Amino acid sequence: MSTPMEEITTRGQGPKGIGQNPLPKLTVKDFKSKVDPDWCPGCGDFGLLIALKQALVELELQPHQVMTVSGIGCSSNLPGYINANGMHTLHGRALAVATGAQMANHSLKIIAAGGDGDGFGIGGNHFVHTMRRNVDLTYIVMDNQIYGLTTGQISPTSIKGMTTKSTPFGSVENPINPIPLAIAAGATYVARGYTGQVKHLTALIKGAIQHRGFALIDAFSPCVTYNLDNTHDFFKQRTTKLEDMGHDPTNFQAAMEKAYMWGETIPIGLFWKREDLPSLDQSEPVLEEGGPMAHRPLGVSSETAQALIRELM
Amino acid sequence: MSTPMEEITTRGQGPKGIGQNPLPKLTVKDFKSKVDPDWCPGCGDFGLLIALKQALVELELQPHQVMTVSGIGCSSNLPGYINANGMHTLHGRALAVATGAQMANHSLKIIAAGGDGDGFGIGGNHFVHTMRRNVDLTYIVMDNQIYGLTTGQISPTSIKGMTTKSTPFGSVENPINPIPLAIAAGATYVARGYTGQVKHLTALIKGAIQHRGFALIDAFSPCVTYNLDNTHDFFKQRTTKLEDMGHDPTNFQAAMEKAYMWGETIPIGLFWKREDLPSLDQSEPVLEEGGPMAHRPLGVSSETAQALIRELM
Amino acid sequence: MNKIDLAIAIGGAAGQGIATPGDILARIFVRRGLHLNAYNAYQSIIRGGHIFLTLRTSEQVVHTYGDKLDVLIPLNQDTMNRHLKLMKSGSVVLFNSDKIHPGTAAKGVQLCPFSVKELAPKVRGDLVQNTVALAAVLRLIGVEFNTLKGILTLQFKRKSDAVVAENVGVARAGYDYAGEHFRPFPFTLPDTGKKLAFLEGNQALAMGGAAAGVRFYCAYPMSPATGVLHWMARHARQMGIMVRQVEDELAVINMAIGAAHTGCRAMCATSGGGFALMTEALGAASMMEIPVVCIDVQRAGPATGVPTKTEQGDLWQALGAGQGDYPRVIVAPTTITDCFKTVPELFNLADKFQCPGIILTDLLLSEGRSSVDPAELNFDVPIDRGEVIGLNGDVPPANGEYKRFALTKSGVSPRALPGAPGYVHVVATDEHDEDGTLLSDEFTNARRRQLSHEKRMRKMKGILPLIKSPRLFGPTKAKVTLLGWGSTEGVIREALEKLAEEEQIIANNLQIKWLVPLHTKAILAILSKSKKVIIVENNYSGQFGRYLRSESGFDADGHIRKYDGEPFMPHHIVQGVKKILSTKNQVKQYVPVHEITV
Amino acid sequence: MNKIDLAIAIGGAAGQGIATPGDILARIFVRRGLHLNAYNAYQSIIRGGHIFLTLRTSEQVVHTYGDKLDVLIPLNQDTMNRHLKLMKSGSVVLFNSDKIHPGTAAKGVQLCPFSVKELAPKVRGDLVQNTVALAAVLRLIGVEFNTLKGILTLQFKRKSDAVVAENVGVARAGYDYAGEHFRPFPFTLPDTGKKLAFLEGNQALAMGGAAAGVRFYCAYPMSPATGVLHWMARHARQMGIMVRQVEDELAVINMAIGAAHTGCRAMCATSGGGFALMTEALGAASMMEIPVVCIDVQRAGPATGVPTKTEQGDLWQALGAGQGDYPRVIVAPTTITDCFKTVPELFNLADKFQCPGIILTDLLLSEGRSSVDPAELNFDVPIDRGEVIGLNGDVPPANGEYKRFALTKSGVSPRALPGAPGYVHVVATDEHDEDGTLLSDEFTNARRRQLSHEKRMRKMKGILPLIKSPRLFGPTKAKVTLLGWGSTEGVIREALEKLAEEEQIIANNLQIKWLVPLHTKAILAILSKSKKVIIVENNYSGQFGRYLRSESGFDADGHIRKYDGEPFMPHHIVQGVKKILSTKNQVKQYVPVHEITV
Ligand SMILES: Cc1ncc(C[n+]2csc(CCOP(=O)(O)OP(=O)(O)O)c2C)c(N)n1
Ligand SMILES: Cc1ncc(C[n+]2csc(CCOP(=O)(O)OP(=O)(O)O)c2C)c(N)n1
Ligand code: SF4
Ligand code: SF4
Ligand SMILES: [Mg+2]
Ligand SMILES: [Mg+2]
Repeated sequence: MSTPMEEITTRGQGPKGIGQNPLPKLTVKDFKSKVDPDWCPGCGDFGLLIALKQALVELELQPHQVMTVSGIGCSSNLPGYINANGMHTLHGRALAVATGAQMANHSLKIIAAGGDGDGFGIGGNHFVHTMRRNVDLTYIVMDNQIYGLTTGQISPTSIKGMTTKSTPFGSVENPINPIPLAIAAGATYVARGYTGQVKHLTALIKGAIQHRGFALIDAFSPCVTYNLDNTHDFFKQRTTKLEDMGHDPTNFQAAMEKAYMWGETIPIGLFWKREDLPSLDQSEPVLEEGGPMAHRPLGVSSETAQALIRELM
Repeated sequence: MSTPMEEITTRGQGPKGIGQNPLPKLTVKDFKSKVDPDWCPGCGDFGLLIALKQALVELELQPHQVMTVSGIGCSSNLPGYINANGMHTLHGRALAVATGAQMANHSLKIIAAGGDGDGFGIGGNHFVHTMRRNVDLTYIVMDNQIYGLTTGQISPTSIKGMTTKSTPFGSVENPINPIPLAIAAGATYVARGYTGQVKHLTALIKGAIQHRGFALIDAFSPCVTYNLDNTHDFFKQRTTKLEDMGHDPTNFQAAMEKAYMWGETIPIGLFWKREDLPSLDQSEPVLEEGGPMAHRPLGVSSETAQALIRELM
Repeated sequence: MNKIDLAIAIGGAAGQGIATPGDILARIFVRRGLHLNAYNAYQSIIRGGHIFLTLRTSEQVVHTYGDKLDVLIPLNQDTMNRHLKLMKSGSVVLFNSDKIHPGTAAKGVQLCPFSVKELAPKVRGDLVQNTVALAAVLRLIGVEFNTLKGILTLQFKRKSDAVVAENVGVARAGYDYAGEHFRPFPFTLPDTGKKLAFLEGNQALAMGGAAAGVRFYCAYPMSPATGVLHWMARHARQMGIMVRQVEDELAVINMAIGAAHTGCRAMCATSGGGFALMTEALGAASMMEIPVVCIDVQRAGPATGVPTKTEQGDLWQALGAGQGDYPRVIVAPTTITDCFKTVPELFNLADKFQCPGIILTDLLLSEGRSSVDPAELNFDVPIDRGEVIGLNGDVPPANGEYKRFALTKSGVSPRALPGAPGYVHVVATDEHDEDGTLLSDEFTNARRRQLSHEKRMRKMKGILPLIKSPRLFGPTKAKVTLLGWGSTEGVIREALEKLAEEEQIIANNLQIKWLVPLHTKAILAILSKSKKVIIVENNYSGQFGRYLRSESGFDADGHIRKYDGEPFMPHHIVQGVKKILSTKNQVKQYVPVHEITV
Repeated sequence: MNKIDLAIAIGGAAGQGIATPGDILARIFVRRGLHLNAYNAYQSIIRGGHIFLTLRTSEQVVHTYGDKLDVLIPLNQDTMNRHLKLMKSGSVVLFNSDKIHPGTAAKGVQLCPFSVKELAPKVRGDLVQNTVALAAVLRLIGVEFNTLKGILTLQFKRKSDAVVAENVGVARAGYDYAGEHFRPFPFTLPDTGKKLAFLEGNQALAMGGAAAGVRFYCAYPMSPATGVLHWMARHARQMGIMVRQVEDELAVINMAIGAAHTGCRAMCATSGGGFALMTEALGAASMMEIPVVCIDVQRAGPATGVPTKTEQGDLWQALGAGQGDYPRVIVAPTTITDCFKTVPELFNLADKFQCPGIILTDLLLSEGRSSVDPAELNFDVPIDRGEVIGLNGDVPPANGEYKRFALTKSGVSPRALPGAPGYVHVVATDEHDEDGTLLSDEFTNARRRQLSHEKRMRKMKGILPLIKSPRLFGPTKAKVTLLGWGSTEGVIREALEKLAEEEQIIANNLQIKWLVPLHTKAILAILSKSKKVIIVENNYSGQFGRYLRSESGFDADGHIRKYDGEPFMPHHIVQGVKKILSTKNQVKQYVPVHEITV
């Protein structure tokens, strides 16, 4: 089957034209979807959605060049709220689906997105392995430290002692800290944002999309309905930009130290970045030439067929 | 149902009698099983089996006080090769089953064991979450950096470039490093052993069993049949004891540094240990009194029943 | 004097506080000994959208939320627009005229506007209209104000006397206003004198677990099963149940198996998607011969489907759960009360036969609510742990001689728990011999494998006689038998009454609860006497009809199916039966169209 | 002159190098144009235990490894002890008398001891006996030495001329020794002049994928499906196929879905346990209308079961895969060659109907080997991607107007791929409307849900006419019809011959390949003409029999089932048919006991 888009790209770059795109310049409005988000008024996810659209505009990406991939959750409804290709997959499976799509068509800019439960809970194994493989994806977790869509139970990032419908006497479990975990698992771009700081978040997302490899953005995205501990106020008072702390994202030790800071100041920004590791599509020999798998013709030449049969004789 | 064993224990201690057991002193022979291991001659797993039996003997544990829980793999055949209770569960599920068993009967000493594929591959999500919960388990991974039982494919710890049946042109994926991952995920006892060093390994296992909380032992256990890169020679030449390197297992930074050492010297020993975090069973309010769940009588008092019904009126 | 049959609906957006007035009405009804059935049509949305709660009450048992509405309380314009057209003569519509405009109603519908601005000028907040409407409706059905006053006082006294006063004041105003301006119903709400309780299906399942002696419950949240987790979590300390929320459903079922192996009664609940992830482990539990109970609360599928809508779509998933053949029990409770009773029954079977038990309910049962005679909630149930040996006193066999999987006639091998001295043993998911030795590697042996497989499967023969065989409900001499399974019992039985009264069609009902093993002989014996058989089920492909045929070859005369996410309403079945029985149009299958857009 | 029918078995422990002589014999046979069927009975053990490879050859097609052995080559005492008793008059046993002692053989069995010490005093290593035995057997069936010499030279020249010389020397010694001391067979191995090829089922599936244009293959290793991964990995570069080994089967199926959505043909293979983990995602693929092909190579279950043994035990798992009802195709190839042909057929259906396709094979087919006429391996197959729009040239609809899930008569909606300008769209596992808008939250709508569900399910009607309906094999006028599915075709057809020759029972065979949708009418039409119908299947509970009855109500006269892990041997079926047909003992079901302990 022939290619569905003009710009067949060679491996290495994304779709022809980050920064030099022949197609019309777009505005945030162009990324507006038919339906409006049905998130609760005040939900942190609104901030993320704005930041994401803004980042796409600033990168001069067209809706058809982008695909969002999500799981299930309030946050995972995102693909329906942005005018771009999207896959709203099963709970926990976003990164697996996104990996398949990215490796099959690396000319698409794929943005995986979802919740803390979706990504760190049921999706935890894909999370770890997608990071170690350094798949060229941007992964945005709208981390509200709660299961929102299921009306409020603890998530892997819920703080110890938190009372929810599933922990009426307070959670007794230690939460996961996604930042050190991501660094240890091999992610090459590890950032934390806060949806109350849209400009800062936009910059992190732009950096993530431009990064060749796996980029995690753990975005605090308060659930105003079910998480009464980690509210907008909570984060407004505490979040501090790593840039302002003079942090060097290429310094492993510093990254780990900052990652464990939690209390009066909670750092947001880029913790860790390395560019020496190729992304999985860059390392995959089959992609050395021929363009995206999805654009390649089907069928086997008779020479190849004969060769295969000869093996059997 | 009344208790199946004399020593109902209160939470906090393991089975009555580590070190002060009224029952007969045992020897390694007492832990010999009916069938002999069918591992290949020279398989690293033999060394692990000896070390484990030795540790149990030295801790004066009785076969009925111990339960091994494994998944599927050559290494996961271990429960059949030791005279103790055992559960040979599904591929990847050992830690989930072990957590259920430990929380339901914390008077059992539960040793989860299996392979790198079982634990870090398909079992990866349970691995991460069992560690963050600090479940009181000893988890021994016989890490041969290969899928043995399925006759030789890459595992999550296979080195980049390794050629196997599933990577005839060499693996292009970055391996997982279980030590930093375990530390970042919240394990409270993180060690690495080598099955060619049985005495050293025995000490690590003893420490792990005595540790209250989640203890990981990532044990190099060469697959002499399918892994021709990471052989006994390979490890004999490189493994160096952390003790001899003056490492302090309570120093986080040092632990991380040592964890990433790989090359001419590969450290083995105890990387990281913290005792300030309670184990999950210690934090679980329902276990504050009444002993192991498994030993508690069934049935509901009529007062309680009345109270429950009153809620509905 | 004929009995009352009153249906009240409250509709609005998520977050408009529909639950509270609903609960208050429900309590008032059951405390007067009136029966109740409530169904809440809602959406997978936290704020906004449309929620529609229907409460139906009567002196006699009410099986469903019924076909007609007597009172509509729209809390927003959207609700008014969606539902007014369905209101019939004699019914009442109560609404806040400050914000909501009625539109044209059918003749005889009493429109009852009230102005919150006027009735409670000083009180702020959207919830005021709920209180006014609640008070007004109580006035119209002749409930004395003190009842409401008492409840409001109890509810708000935590906050402050001022809040109590404010709410009681608002209620009073609404109550009096209704008295002066609206025509009351021609009855006053009776009091049978025998208080009832009410509960939701998920509560019934959780309480059934408590009654069965569940000591370990773990779950991963999933609608519409999460209610079981919530009840368990709330009562964990009081009941001495270990309750864990874990990383995914793979962990859920495997943890439950680990706990069950140590001797706890262990249970978990999920919906279809989570159940899909548990299927491999169910086979493993059966292979290791560990009793565990797993609940699948079905919702509209496939995949994520419609999380807040009901369906009976997972029967074949349960039948085909996991690779290979293995013994297990599958049961579908038929009412909310039956949910409570089924759990201990199933645990006894699971323990006796050392195999997994699967419960199939659905959103309709699990999130629906109904009244129950407190006497029916008997926690003092028989407990049978089966053949458990190695307890204190038993003399262990010579070390190593214990055969956990001894080949027995019944297929059940005496079970020792880990920790019992002298009974040390290993259980495995690989095929194994009597003593647990693997038959998958060095000792592979076709003959031994065959014997072990047959030993396990023999259990199914022992289970059948221990489960009740289904009984026909209604007149034996009937024109048609409505055959259903699980949650449709209520609506089918109400349809029987309607068919008799409105259509003069005498029908009876055979409702199947125990699905695996199936009392095929008994079922065929009953159906062979039926003139016609119509299968009623809440899915697209007729999953039960196909299953019954696979077991018996039985072919029904007609099928009534619904798969739009909403439960059957009695008239849907009545229409279906008429269509199928009428000789004119030779339809074999009828699919109703749900009239209400919720 | 009558045809030869020669069966040679080589047995020993894992690691004794049975594969190599097996391959050499197989190559010699097919290069002479002889047909071949080979089955390797092995264990889940890497060293030690017992492996037993049977190769059977003839001028005519051989369906199975047969019932009798002509040559036994035991490489250790254990093998001799297990199998000697089964050797019949006229057969030959070749063994290394240095280590192995024969025990008593039946009359007429030619015991052929040879001493490696004497024949190759200077050569070290256990593999020598294999070479000697191989040479000796070739001598006894009249294969000229040069054939072997050529193969050995090719095989060892990589190492060194010395190694070549050594091996050829050893072979020569064995060849000559056999000539002097053993009685040869009364024939010399013929050469039909028409070279054949041979392959294993997993290779056939992988090559079928390549022929279909698979561009993305991912897997998690699982016996007995791993062979597909191995072939794909070996040929990834040559064929331009992206091959990934990933973290688990959840990742496998979901990655395949992601890849398929971008337009690749994507495939994966696993066994029952891995398939259990994929079931939720199969429903999701169907909901998102993404074509993907998934292979379940069945092995003996439940749970981990017996990983190296065969079974047809996952049919109901496939039928019940995932929650809810959804369109999909399920097919069970009947021969190794059919594995190759089925994959492109299924991909065309999956693409045309935008739904998942499931292939059920088993260890017998997937790890068994057979000869094939190279002409049958046609890679130039028709490719139909179905209604794909938005390719270069298509004018896109006004932005946002593209309806990915348009309600069509066929249920198939024109599909655009992500990346096509103007065709931007979202696919979801939640129920959704024509344009992809979710019907699960704000816009929940029972009517729209019903329409979307019906649209998807309509596809099943379109698939049926496109798949071949099964045809009766053998004489129409027969005493009994043997009804099977998938991999049992070969053994059933050989049983037909035996029944006719040895028992004068005329039987025919109806073999079902396409399971979902099922050609129920055509099947009933055929079976209605049969005097008696016996269903033959390789599982405990008669999974196909129950499925057929669920679709048709059809009840068979008898059942022949086997579930010990070993495949049927022709005589098992012959015995079963006799037992069931004999009026004396009224057995309805026959379960053979596998005589050989492997
Ligand atoms: C297999 C499976 N299990 C459980 C669910 C139910 N479920 C839907 S969303 C969700 C978690 C939501 O939390 P999160 O991912 O943090 O997203 P949020 O709603 O907080 O944005 C769960 C448990 C499901 N859909 N599928
Ligand atoms: C769900 C499932 N998928 C795949 C398999 C096949 N399988 C058995 S063992 C194994 C991996 C073995 O590797 P490892 O865990 O490292 O153990 P080792 O044999 O190397 O000791 C696999 C993939 C399985 N049994 N179950
Ligand atoms: S429930 Fe929480 S996460 Fe969900 S939409 Fe509302 S605020 Fe956002
Ligand atoms: S294959 Fe490897 S891991 Fe398995 S037993 Fe042999 S040496 Fe050990
Ligand atoms: Mg969340
Ligand atoms: Mg391994």
